[in-house]
Amino acid sequence: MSDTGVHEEPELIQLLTPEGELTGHPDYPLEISADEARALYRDLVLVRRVDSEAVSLQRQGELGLWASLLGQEAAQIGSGRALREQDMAFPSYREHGVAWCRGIQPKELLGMFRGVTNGGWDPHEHGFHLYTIVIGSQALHATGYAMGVQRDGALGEDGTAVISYFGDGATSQGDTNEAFNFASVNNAPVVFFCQNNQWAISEPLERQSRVPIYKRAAGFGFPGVRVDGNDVLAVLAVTRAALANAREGNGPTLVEAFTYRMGAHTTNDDPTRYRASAELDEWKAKDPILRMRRYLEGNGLADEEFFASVDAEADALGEQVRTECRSLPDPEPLEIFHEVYAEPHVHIDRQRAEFAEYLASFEAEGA
Amino acid sequence: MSDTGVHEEPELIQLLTPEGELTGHPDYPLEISADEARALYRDLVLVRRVDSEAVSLQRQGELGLWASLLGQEAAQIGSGRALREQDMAFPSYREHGVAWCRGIQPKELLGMFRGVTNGGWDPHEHGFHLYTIVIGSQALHATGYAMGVQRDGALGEDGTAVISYFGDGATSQGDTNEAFNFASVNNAPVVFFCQNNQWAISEPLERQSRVPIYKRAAGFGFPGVRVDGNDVLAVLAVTRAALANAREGNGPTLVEAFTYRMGAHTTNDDPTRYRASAELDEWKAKDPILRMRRYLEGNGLADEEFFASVDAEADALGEQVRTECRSLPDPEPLEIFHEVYAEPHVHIDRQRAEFAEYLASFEAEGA
Amino acid sequence: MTNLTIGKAINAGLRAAMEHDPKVLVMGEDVGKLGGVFRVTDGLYKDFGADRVIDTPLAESGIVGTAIGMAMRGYRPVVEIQFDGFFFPAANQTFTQLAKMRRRSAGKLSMPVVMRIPYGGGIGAVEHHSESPESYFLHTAGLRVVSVANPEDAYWMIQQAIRSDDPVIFLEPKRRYYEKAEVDTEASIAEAAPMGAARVARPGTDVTLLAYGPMVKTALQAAEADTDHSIEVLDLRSLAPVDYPTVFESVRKTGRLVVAHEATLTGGPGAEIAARVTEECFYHLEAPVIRVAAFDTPYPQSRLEEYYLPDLDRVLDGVDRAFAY
Amino acid sequence: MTNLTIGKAINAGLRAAMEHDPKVLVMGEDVGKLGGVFRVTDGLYKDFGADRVIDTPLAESGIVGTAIGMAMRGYRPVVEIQFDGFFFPAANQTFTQLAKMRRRSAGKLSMPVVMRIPYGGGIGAVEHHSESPESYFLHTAGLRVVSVANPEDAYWMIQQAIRSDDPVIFLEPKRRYYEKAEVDTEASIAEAAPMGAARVARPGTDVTLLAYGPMVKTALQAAEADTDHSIEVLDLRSLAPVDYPTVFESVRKTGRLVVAHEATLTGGPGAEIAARVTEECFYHLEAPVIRVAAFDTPYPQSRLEEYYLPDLDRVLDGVDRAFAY
Ligand SMILES: Cc1ncc(C[n+]2csc(CCOP(=O)(O)OP(=O)(O)O)c2C)c(N)n1
Ligand SMILES: Cc1ncc(C[n+]2csc(CCOP(=O)(O)OP(=O)(O)O)c2C)c(N)n1
Ligand SMILES: [Mg+2]
Ligand SMILES: [Mg+2]
Repeated sequence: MSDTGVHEEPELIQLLTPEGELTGHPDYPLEISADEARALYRDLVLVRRVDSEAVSLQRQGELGLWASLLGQEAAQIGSGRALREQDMAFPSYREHGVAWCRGIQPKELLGMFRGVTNGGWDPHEHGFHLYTIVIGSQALHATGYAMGVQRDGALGEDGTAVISYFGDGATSQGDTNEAFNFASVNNAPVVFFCQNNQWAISEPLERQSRVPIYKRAAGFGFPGVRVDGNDVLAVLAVTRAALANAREGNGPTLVEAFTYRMGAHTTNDDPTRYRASAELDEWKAKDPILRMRRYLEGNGLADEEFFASVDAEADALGEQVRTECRSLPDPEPLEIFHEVYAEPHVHIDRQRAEFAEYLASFEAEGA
Repeated sequence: MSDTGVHEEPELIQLLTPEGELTGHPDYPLEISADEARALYRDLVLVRRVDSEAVSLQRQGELGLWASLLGQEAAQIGSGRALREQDMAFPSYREHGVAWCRGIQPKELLGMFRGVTNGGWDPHEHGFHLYTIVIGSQALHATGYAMGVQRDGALGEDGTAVISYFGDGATSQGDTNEAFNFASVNNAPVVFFCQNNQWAISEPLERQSRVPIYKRAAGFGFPGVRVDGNDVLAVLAVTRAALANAREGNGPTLVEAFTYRMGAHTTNDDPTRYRASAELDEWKAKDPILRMRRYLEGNGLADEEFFASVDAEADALGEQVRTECRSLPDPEPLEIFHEVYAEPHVHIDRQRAEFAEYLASFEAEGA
Repeated sequence: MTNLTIGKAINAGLRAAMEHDPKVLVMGEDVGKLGGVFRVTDGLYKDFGADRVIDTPLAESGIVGTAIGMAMRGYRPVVEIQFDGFFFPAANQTFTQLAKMRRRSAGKLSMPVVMRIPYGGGIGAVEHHSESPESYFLHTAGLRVVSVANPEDAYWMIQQAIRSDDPVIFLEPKRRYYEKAEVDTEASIAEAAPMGAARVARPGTDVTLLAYGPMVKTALQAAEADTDHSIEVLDLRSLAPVDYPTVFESVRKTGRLVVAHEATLTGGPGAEIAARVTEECFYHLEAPVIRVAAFDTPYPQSRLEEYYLPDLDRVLDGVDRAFAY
Repeated sequence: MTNLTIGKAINAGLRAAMEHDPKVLVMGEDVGKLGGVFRVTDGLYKDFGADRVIDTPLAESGIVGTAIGMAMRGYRPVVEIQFDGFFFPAANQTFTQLAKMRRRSAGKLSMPVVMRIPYGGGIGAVEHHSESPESYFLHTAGLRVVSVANPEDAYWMIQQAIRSDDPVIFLEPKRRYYEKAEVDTEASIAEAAPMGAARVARPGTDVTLLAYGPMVKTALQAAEADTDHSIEVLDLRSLAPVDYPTVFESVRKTGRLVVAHEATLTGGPGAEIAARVTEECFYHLEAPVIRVAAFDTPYPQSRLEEYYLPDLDRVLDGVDRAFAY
């Protein structure tokens, strides 16, 4: 057989070791100022706080569900900060860190998991699509959007790039593979960003693929790269390069961010049923925040005061998230009928009217 | 980027040049007797004749449609003859040559295109599933069947292998890619046999993939190989090796048979609308039958008498096909209700009874 | 006035829409150089180029999924599904994404996507080429579903569908593609009958015979053939939403309703229409609503389709049944 | 007698089926070690191993497509679709392949595949986790569709479904998974009520209230609450085919029918039932068949589901409407 499918251990692009040592990478030079490094650290800490608050809020019954990003902060902040304003991101349902980078307020995310909206933000305003729950679907939306960008002639150095997020499990879905193919044959300006967090609920990576995920790209005719997903600098550099490549008309790239889901799949899940705690311990040593802190400390880029101020900011943000969540107003019953159609729809209008009358009949009774 | 997706010109496994010279290939040694070589030639000629008769029958209004295999005889006979009795093949809708190898009578195929059946043969009896028209669907059936073979413990040297046929266009379909993945992670004993005939109706290969199709396999973690699909010996050797590999528990292989659809997509199609005749001329020089004839002649493996006898046999077969086609009985109207369900179904039984009564009312009127 | 077939009228309508709005795109399998297997997109590739007439990879989910993305970028994609039976790989993108996107986004995203589907039987085809999947669509909130029965509607309704900011499933009666009639292509779209309105195709007084798409012609033939009853034929045109005022008015006048369609009986469009009409016209009905539909079996091999599909005789039998009460 | 929840009863039924026939397999996402997100396959992986309890890749079309292949090889796969809303990627394999395979092959191939789907709303979930897709299935010829409403049926019907040589869509009312009752698991399957039979869940004389799956409990509560009318509650159990003799008998007795379901109104199961009942019981009906269903909108964000789903009040309102004629 001309191609055996057996590969050497894949290269993992890393700029920062777990010990916080900046090693750099010849293919991904990254110039980063102290300010920028501190800003990334701050992002990491704040999104982790939003996330842990949300987990608590769910436990308190304030949210129906929450999908925690714990452990994936660097993958999300690194890629999110690589985006430019005009770019468009298509998230899955766990991209709270990317949302943060795109200026989505935490309460908007909470609103969805509380059940007061299906995601209340304006995707156009933020360059951030709504969360997509049906696995894989958004990879095609991203590709189509990118084909639109091509048609707008919005490529070039200041052009628009598109990014689609999904998990390791999602790579098994037909839609994801169709998206790879549509993007490839159309040379669409889209980056496929796979957060390989090693698990799809209870199923380990081996149930989804028997080779590293980034290898999938070559079979569709475009480059794939595996980056240390717990290294925010490496993710930033690799994603930036992939976006630049897309922007300049060189087509798609698959970025596999090698990371770990440190929490449960969602607040409904109990990972002790299917995975060993030793695995978690191993990954704790690679924690994305710790690593960045070591880097800042080790290179004298931040002092205790800085870290204390970030922690204080996190506390305040946590407080804000709790308050905002609790005060999210419930939707009005008649909102059921809102925006089902863009144009008048006799049938929906009538159902709405009848239901309004029905509801009013209770008020009348009550009065 | 660690993998650029840019590849050198792919190797094409070939044992027999278009001029009929046997070159052999180090990875695919093939011992073939004169008898076997003549038998393959005979197969090629006879299935081409069945095919051309079917095209004529369609023109005469005897068939609703026909999907011609013209040009793909070697890909089908080579792979079909590589199968063992216990093996199971999952065809698309153009595999008349494989059907031939599996002992399906031409009239069974004609019956489907005439509209008297949806494919009348017993898939179990022939190790040949019914034709599947919804592109890509059968690749999953083949994979599931192969997973069943695994569970039966029917692997090993005398074990069972499964083969799934599909076209270049089908590689774009989500189902085909899901099949690659299911087969890979389960290490299922299935060979994916893609006849890349360069066209999916009017769409050239470039609309389906920007890299050679066999490369897709590596991205899913199993071997892929491109074989000269107009070289019956190469196809036989390569498919045999892939089947043996599957049989012995080494999992799937993707075989890309590089060939050409010399006719229209189906009898409904008009290829002059979308492709240049020069392309056809080029491929005529690589005709699978001509090549085999040159080989037999050049090596003194067959004489004029043999070729004349095959031609005579083809004439007789053509005659038989015409006669059998014309005498295929129309199904009874009440067959509409047959075998919709395995077990009694009150609703269908009632519809059948009412329709029988309705039909009888006309006879009564007529009488 | 131009004499056009239904197929050519859709083609002319697509052309008019593309000329009118540069954001209109056509995409699907073989829609480019070939002009589609039914030639409905004939000539568009030549005149509008590969950027606006896109030959896609062979993947229906991919087609609808990328169309959604293009709509988000401000385009108005007209997607062709090559045959009814090949819609199903796109079911997820259609039902969970396209149909729900507007409400999911609280109106921030519009989905002006038209999905053209040649549908229905009667052309002697092999399996999966003769399906009538309209029930799956009309049960799905967020979609509009229309079907056309004549060249005039074909020409205008495709343009109306494209101008709609809602996703529209546009069902083309493939066995009627070659039916011809005069179309005033110079008229203004503003004057065309609205896409959502049913049409009295032939007035009558004794019984209402409701059909859409390919069955409208059969219904008209039935009205012609039945010399015992004055049959009012309604061409539904829009299956979701249904123009019930027009339907109720007719049924209240005639007191009897027969619904004919090629979709299978159980859970077919006739079920919903029967339920609604019975609810609203309960005291006007002299007989239950009679449904004439395909049997509840898979579409059979083509040599049986003449028995499977409701034909003139079965429609007339349905009318007779309505008078048996 | 064992006290079982609906979820545990299905689990016990699956176990019994796997013990009874080594060809029975369970497959789906997370059905192995985790035991499924609702724990319905809990313990099966441990006791039957990875060859019979298969954690599949995350791809519904792949799950159903490979199950078809396994059925061809003589296995009896029980497929789990994790949530109702994730059925749609498998629509092609289900509708064009699974449902049609037997007739396509003129009976040479059987498809003893069960597709288990936790369905319906009321659990405060995010989008796509509360759908009621039963109409898509019951309109598709070749499938059988059932739903269960109590532990007894859950235990026996899953076993009956697995023994059936037809593909069965097995709809599990997820918000009722934790409802408990006694089940005689020692009884014989031969004595269990047949999978296709409707059941009079509570006898009555004034109006028939028909429900299935999650709405049966609501219907029983309505019967209890309505002291003005004697409500006969029917638990449909099988949605395709429907046990019409039982339905007609009840309606002919009461003269009124209310159908309640969580599926959206238009083209929902109630439409077909209303149409059929009106056809067959035309002169017995004192009022049109009243349907109480979800609105024709996408399933809303969970804070609205109490308004969206037909609840006790809406069912009672439906009953009142039936008496307004
Ligand atoms: C089409 C579909 N099938 C099943 C599910 C249920 N589900 C939700 S998340 C999940 C696992 C996803 O794994 P992965 O893609 O790795 O993303 P992760 O959750 O690890 O971020 C599953 C099976 C779904 N949302 N969509
Ligand atoms: C899902 C689906 N979509 C569309 C079609 C219509 N169709 C029939 S054959 C064909 C092209 C297939 O091309 P390829 O896979 O290369 O096979 P070939 O016909 O060349 O043998 C298309 C689009 C189909 N049969 N199934
Ligand atoms: Mg994951
Ligand atoms: Mg081809």
